[in-house]
Amino acid sequence: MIWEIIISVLLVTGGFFGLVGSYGLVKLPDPMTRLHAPTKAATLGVGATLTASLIWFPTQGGQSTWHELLILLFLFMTAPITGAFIAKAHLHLGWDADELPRPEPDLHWATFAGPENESVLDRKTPDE
Amino acid sequence: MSPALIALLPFIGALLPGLLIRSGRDVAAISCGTATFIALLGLCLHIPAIMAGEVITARFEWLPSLGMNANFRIDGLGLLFGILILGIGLLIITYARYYLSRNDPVGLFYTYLMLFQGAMIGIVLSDNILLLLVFWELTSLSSFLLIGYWRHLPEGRQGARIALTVTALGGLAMIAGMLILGNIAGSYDISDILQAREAIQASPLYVPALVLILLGAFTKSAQFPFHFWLPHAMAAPTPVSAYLHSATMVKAGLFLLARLWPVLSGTPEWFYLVATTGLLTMVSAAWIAIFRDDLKSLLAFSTVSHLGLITMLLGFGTQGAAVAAMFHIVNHATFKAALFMTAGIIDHEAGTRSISRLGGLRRLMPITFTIGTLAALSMAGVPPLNGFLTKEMMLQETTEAVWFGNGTVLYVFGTLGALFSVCYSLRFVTQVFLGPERDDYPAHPHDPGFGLLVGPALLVVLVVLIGMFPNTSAAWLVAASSSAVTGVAQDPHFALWHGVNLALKLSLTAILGGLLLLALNPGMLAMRDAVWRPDGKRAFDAITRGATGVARGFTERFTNGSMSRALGALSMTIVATGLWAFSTGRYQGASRPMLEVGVVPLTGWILLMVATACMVAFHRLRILALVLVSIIGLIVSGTFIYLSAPDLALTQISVEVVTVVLLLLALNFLPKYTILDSADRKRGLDAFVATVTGLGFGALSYCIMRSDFAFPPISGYMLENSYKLGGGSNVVNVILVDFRGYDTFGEITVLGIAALTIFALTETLLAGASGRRLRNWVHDSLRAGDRHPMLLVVVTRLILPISLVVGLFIFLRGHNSPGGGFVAGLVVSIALVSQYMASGFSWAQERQSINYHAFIGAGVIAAGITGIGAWFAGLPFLTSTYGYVKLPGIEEFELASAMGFDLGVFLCVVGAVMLGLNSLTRIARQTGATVNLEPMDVDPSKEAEHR
Amino acid sequence: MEFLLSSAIGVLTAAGVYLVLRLRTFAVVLGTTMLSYAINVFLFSTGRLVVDAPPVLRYGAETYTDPLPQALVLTAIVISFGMTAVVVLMALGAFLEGGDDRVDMPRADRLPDHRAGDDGA
Amino acid sequence: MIGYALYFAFACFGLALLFCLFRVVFAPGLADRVLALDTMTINMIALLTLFGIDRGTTIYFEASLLFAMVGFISTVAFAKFVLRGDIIE
Amino acid sequence: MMRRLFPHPWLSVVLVLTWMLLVNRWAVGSLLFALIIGIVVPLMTAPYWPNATGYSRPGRIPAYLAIVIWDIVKANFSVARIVLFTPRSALRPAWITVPLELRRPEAITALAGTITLTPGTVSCDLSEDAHALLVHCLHAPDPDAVLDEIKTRYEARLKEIFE
Amino acid sequence: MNHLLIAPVVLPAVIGPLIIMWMRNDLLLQRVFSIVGTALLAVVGIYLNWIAASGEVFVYRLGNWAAPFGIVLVLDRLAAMMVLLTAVLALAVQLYAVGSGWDRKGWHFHALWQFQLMGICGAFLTGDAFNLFVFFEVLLIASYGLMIHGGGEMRLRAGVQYIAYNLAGSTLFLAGLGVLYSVTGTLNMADMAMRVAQMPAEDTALLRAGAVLTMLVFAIKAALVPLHFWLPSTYANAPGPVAALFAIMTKVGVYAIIRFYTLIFPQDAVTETLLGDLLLPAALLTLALGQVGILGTRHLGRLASYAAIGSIGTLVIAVAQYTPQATSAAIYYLIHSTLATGALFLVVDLIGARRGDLWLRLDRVMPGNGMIAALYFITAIALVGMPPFSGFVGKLLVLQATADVSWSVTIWSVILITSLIAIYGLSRAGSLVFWKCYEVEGPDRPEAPKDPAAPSGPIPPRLEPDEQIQDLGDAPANWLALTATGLLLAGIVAMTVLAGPAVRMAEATAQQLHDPAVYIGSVLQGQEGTK
Ligand code: NA
Ligand code: NA
Repeated sequence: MIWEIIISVLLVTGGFFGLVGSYGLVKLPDPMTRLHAPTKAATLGVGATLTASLIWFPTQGGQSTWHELLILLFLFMTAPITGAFIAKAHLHLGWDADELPRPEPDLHWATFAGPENESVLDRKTPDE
Repeated sequence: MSPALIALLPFIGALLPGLLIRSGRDVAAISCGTATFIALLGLCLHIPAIMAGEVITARFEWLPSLGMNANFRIDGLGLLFGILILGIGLLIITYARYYLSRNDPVGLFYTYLMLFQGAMIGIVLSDNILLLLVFWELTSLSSFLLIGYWRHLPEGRQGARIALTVTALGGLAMIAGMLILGNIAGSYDISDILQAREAIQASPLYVPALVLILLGAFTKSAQFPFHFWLPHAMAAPTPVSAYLHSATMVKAGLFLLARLWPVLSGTPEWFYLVATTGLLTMVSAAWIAIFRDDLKSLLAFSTVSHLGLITMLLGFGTQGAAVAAMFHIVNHATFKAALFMTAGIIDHEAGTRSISRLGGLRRLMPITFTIGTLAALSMAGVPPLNGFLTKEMMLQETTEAVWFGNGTVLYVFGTLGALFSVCYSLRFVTQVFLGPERDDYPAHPHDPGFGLLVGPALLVVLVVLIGMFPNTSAAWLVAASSSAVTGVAQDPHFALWHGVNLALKLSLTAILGGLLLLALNPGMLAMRDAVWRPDGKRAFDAITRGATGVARGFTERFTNGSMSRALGALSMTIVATGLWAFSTGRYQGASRPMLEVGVVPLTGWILLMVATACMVAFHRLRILALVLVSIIGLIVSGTFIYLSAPDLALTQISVEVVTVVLLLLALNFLPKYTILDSADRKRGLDAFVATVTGLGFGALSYCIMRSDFAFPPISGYMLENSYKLGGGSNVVNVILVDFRGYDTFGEITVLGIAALTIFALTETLLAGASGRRLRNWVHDSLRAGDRHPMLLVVVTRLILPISLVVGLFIFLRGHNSPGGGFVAGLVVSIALVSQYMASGFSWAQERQSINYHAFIGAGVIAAGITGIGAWFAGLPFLTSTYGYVKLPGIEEFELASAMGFDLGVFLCVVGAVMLGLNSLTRIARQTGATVNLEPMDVDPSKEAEHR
Repeated sequence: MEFLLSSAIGVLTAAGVYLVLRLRTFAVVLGTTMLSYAINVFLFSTGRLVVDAPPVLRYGAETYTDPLPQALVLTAIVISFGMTAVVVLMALGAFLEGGDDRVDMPRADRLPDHRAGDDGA
Repeated sequence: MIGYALYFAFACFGLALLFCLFRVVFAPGLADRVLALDTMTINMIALLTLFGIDRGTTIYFEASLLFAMVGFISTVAFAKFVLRGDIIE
Repeated sequence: MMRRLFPHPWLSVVLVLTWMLLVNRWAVGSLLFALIIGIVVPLMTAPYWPNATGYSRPGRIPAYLAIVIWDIVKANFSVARIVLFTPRSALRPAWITVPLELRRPEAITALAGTITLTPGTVSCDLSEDAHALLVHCLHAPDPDAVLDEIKTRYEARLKEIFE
Repeated sequence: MNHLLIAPVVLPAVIGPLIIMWMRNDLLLQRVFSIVGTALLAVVGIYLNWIAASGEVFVYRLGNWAAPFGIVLVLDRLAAMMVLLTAVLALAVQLYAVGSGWDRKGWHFHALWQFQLMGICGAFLTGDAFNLFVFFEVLLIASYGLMIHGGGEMRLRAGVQYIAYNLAGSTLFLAGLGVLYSVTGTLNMADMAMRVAQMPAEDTALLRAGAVLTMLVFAIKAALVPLHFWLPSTYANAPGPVAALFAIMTKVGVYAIIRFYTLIFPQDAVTETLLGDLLLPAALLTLALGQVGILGTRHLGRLASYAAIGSIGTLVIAVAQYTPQATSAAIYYLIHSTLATGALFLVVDLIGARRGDLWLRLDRVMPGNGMIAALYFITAIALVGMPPFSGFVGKLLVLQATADVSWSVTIWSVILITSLIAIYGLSRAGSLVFWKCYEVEGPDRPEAPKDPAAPSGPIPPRLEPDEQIQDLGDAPANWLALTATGLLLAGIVAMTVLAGPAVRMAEATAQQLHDPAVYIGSVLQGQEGTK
């Protein structure tokens, strides 16, 4: 019974946060803020759901599984990377380097750095 | 000598000049002449037997089930034609030796000539109409080659094509006619057909067969309105004209009429078709001949005219006419060949064949003059030459025949033809030889050497001999041949003088009229030029040009390189035929209950619908389209899971990510947006096609899902025996690696080949124009910094070994749970790809000492070896066995030999995916990307060490 | 459920057909991808639909879905993957060589660029 | 009780998927769409887990694992494409 | 010997654990097999791990993880509140530059990950020289406080663990 | 069980990977290995024909599974003949590829060649409908690789179309198979035939739809109108020897039509005359379109392509009749047209290598004009069905077989009239290419040097890949290329001279096809020792 309650709570929590995460995706005003909603809300959403499953199988389902843990690990490991990459993509597409604080006066953020970061027009084309 | 051998000898002769192509004119002529002579000798040896009424046959089975056999026969008709073909052939071979220039490819000429000779002999000796057809068409082909022999002359090429096309037209019609004839007679052997007169003439197919066969005969014999090809064939070297277009080939049609005379003639259809055509041809061609300026052209039309005469005689269907026809064949061959050779000599010596540039050659070329005049007079029907004899016979026959109830029309026209004939014959004599000598011949005319003269001289001797002594010189041959034609023993007697009868009067009229006409000729020429007249060549050109134009338009229209049209046609064909097939059958109606729909499937459905619709709407934004593809793939995978197909879901989702990576790699070099370049109307039409196809497919699948199997599916057995006999509890996997392992074997081969193709293509691209273009590539978008972001490098570095473990797990448990070699391979590939994406290609590549070619090869071989392994147990390819391997203390595995197969799958998948991606990456590197030596762009820890 | 799935198949097919009828290679590739989704689901559905009865043998389980179409679809997925990879690369190659990504064959494939001596052979 | 909780969660994640789809379709830029795709994958994983509980079977877990892995790779690939054009360099 | 056999012992541990979680069977046989994997796979992937990995104080990892998990839960509630109830106009997003003391890539990655997973912050980018982290805050009326929390609550601990 | 039954698949399936693994960089070794492999295949083909001549149907049960459950290979007369035909054509054409130097214009020619053979032989031998799909895919993907061998814009563009169209075809194949499975519950062709025969009369709609969908797939492969669009550009742009090998590819489609039509959907099954009713008009249109195309095109490669389409038309006219006589005519014609089409593509390639391009327009006299003209002339005669070559025999057989059918007037008219168009078209093209050139240069111009140093033209320049293919440093072996072409023509001559035995064999084959009970019995009965 107690497990049932815990499981139920976890499921409801998971569902709730999953929904909120995606709702945030719709509701929040600009891309950078929208990035926050799913990277976190969804982690807990799916995290709670997986935890519910982790508990459900040994207690209610009569078999033990640990895969949920692995999935969770994987998700938590990768979520920051996807977050950072989407942010970088967004910075690249929608932001100017000057709109951001600089890391140091003469340095750029990695997205804005690099010798290749030139306009197509500037590029020398030797043969044409 | 066997008739077959006689027919074969010219072909053997044809090989010789080909083999001795460099040894000159003499060798070629002698070898061909020898072959011809032997054949002629062989033929003549049969004369006594044939005179005695025998028919010499030789039979070889060739294609008995079709009734096409190499059956030969020599009867009187064959003998007549055989002697003509081989005898004149011998003369032509001699003549050509001296006629052709040293620079001409003489070997080729003789080869063609002998091919033709063989074909002709084949026609006349065939005892099987299908065999006859073979030789018949061969004459068309070899004449094509001979007419076009001087390939630099446009007239030659055009003439050759016209001749080929017209005679091929007839030949094709004749194929049909002969097949019908044979089907009626129940045999294709001429001997049998000749016995089937009643059956043939009673058959409803008699008229079609007759028309088709006549089409063949008339085209070959240049009968009206197909006569126009013959003058254009005169572009051929003169020996060819003399041989093919006067003596032999054009007579093949006559031969055919004569050959089938016993079974086809005697009906009104025959009479009106054949006799009328003959008459028309005789008169019209003679009329045209009067005005020709080119000697050979004049002779050609005269030939057409005389062929018409013979045709008309055969068309009469009476025995007398048949005899006259046979006799005229002999006579015409002698004087016409002589005339052609004369024309050739004049051309050769005077440098022109144009009558308007000739005249007065009598003194310069006395021998030629004599020969030419005698032959021309014979052609004019002047006694006592042989032409006179048959002209009289012809006129006699026309007076006896009745045409649509009219007894005079035939002989009036017959006389008219004879009159024209006199006119052009005398024109040949007077305007070439007589008159004042000129000083503007293109060359210096004089009598040629013996080689060129011997042929025509011999022929003219015959002209005179037959004319004077017809009963001793030629009657036997005419008797033999006309007996063969009529099927009744003939014993004709010929005489120059029959008393003053209608024929003689007509003959006299013709001669006098001809003289008068000759006197009027210049005036008439002007008059004729002023009046429009049909021109066969121009009509032919117009028709062929039109046909070519239509064909081009048609071809351009129906295969215009439009993919969209092709696929649209495919879609509509599928829908139309599918619908037709379905609606003409019976559908039982929905028998299976529907599954309930929960909230999740409904959500999935909405997602899929919306995503698909968006995909179509936004497909021109390519990256968005790819995102949508990923979403659709995700939902499809979810669908598979929901509907009890975990293996499918695993495969689908992992394949899809690799596909997306691949598409992204390609998209880097492709435009990022699709230009809108189809018109609204086309898009509307496409949408219609798409909707109809979608509806059709949806409906089909609905019908299927709602109905039951008509028979228990074989998968029941698989479910039952998968564990028992296959040793695995994941039935899908057991099917893949065991029940249907052979499919999987093919499947991984496909994958391997795909990778090899990609690799090969990449190499080719980089080596060619694309490589240069890539080296000067300008990226079409602004590029961010941070090529190898540190965060990604660190995490993928951790993910790689974990993924390998997961891959191993999925591989090992595949036989019993969802998974298996394929998914495992993809998982490992994806992990490796993530390394590439994070740390850069060169760095990651350096760390794998893997040759993906070898992987693919090893994969296919491993799968193959697992299959072949069974051979050693005496079992078929891919027979698996299994057992549980329990290494003490270690994880217990079920080790099916099928797992070796699965290993092959794994290797192949990894090799193929990686080789494919490698290749794409190579294209990218061609654009001049720098190579990284470190896994990440900046490594702060290293930097600290340096400090 | 059957209706949902068959309508999905229909829509996927229609989308695929519409896209393969476009004039640029990338759209055609997308279209073939859609078609392969459609056909995979279609082929899968010929085993009829069953929820939660995967063809993995378990103790006590009575019903299994038809495993054979699944195996067939697996084969088909793999094959169409290989094909897609090749067509993508070939499209890329054609683009690099030809300079545009049209699907239709240019006129120069069927007609010579000049007509010198073309007629009247 | 678990049943109701389960249905609630099903509904939540189903709805969440629809939200994500909305964002895919109506988005100012590519980054948002990729983000929405990534979120969809995560929601799918949750749905799979719920389905597993609902049916009492663990057979679908590998799929979840793979979804996670694949979602990660495709998100990174898309982002890297936006950033660099070339995803393997 | 041990060094050669286990070039990355922590990785080996992770892999053994992964295998055990995968096979779902805590038997001795499985463990032995897991050990084999723990040896073989790191050896295979060693080329991808050019620099040695190690932890100076691995013992502090669990505590750190506990803090992070707790923060994640907290984060979710706060983000949920913001998503659901904070009106657009009241939202105060902000960029923060976090100068890093950490130098090891693994440590920086861990920090970035933590930041992303915890309250209202996402790590977006590193500086060119990887000496600073760009963080975006969903709602940060006081950015300095956030920076301070990151430095003390996470970076300091990670520095202990890694360096 | 006779393991040599599967040799035509396993042999190339082993040689291909071996080449990839160990001989990637050694062209000489590849050539030797690959040619020996193909020759072995021919030997196996002869053996298979020899055993199949007994009239027995041999079954190879893969994986030792009992018949409808596992995949079977089935060897009957037709399958054996097709395998041998493939091997013979492939061997000659491969010699040509080596002789003309085509095989070193890009990577993996020989490996792909072997895989191509594997796919084709697999398709001929299989007795399983889905396995047929798989081997179709094998042969298709190998053909993609071969088709674009050497690269170049047009070739790649045509390749894209070829693949896209065939992807649609493969999709359709799966759909057809799905429908058939959903009704019959089986994939084994013999089993399917049995079940189709027992199909209740009130439940035929799906089966009919399935039959038609499947047939459409084969029609695509055979390039029947209106599904022929892919062929002209593909074949015209493919490397010469590859196009020549592709002569057998359309025949795979025809083979499948024959197989399914006689075995699974005979006219006494629920499909009635459905298939014949569709095939005949399509075949007539195909013939017309192909022959008209010969006249309508301005490119020799496309001319050969249209000739290939035309020959398919004639062939399928016979197939559609569904009588043993017509089927035997079809089989004879199939062999003939494979050899003749293959030869024509080789001749066209010879011309292309010497002239630089294949447009039908005035050009200089090419080196070796006479020899190539002779080859062209013979091939063209054979193709249009003029005597004395096998085309004539084949045409007569087809005409004879269609003499008494309801459409006979139409069929005869189309065949004969289109023959005339083709004759005109081919003679026009031939005289333009081989004769008209002399008009420009005059008759007395000495012939150009015999052996062209390097045939340029549609062949791209040699490429320099990363891994260097061993440079043999030889000029293309012209004599080998000519000999290889001659070999195919020798085949045509043999088909003519030995028409009697050949037709007898075709008749026996047709008899076997029209009596499927033996086939079905061999597959489904007497399965001792299997699982
Ligand atoms: Na599997
Ligand atoms: Na955070």
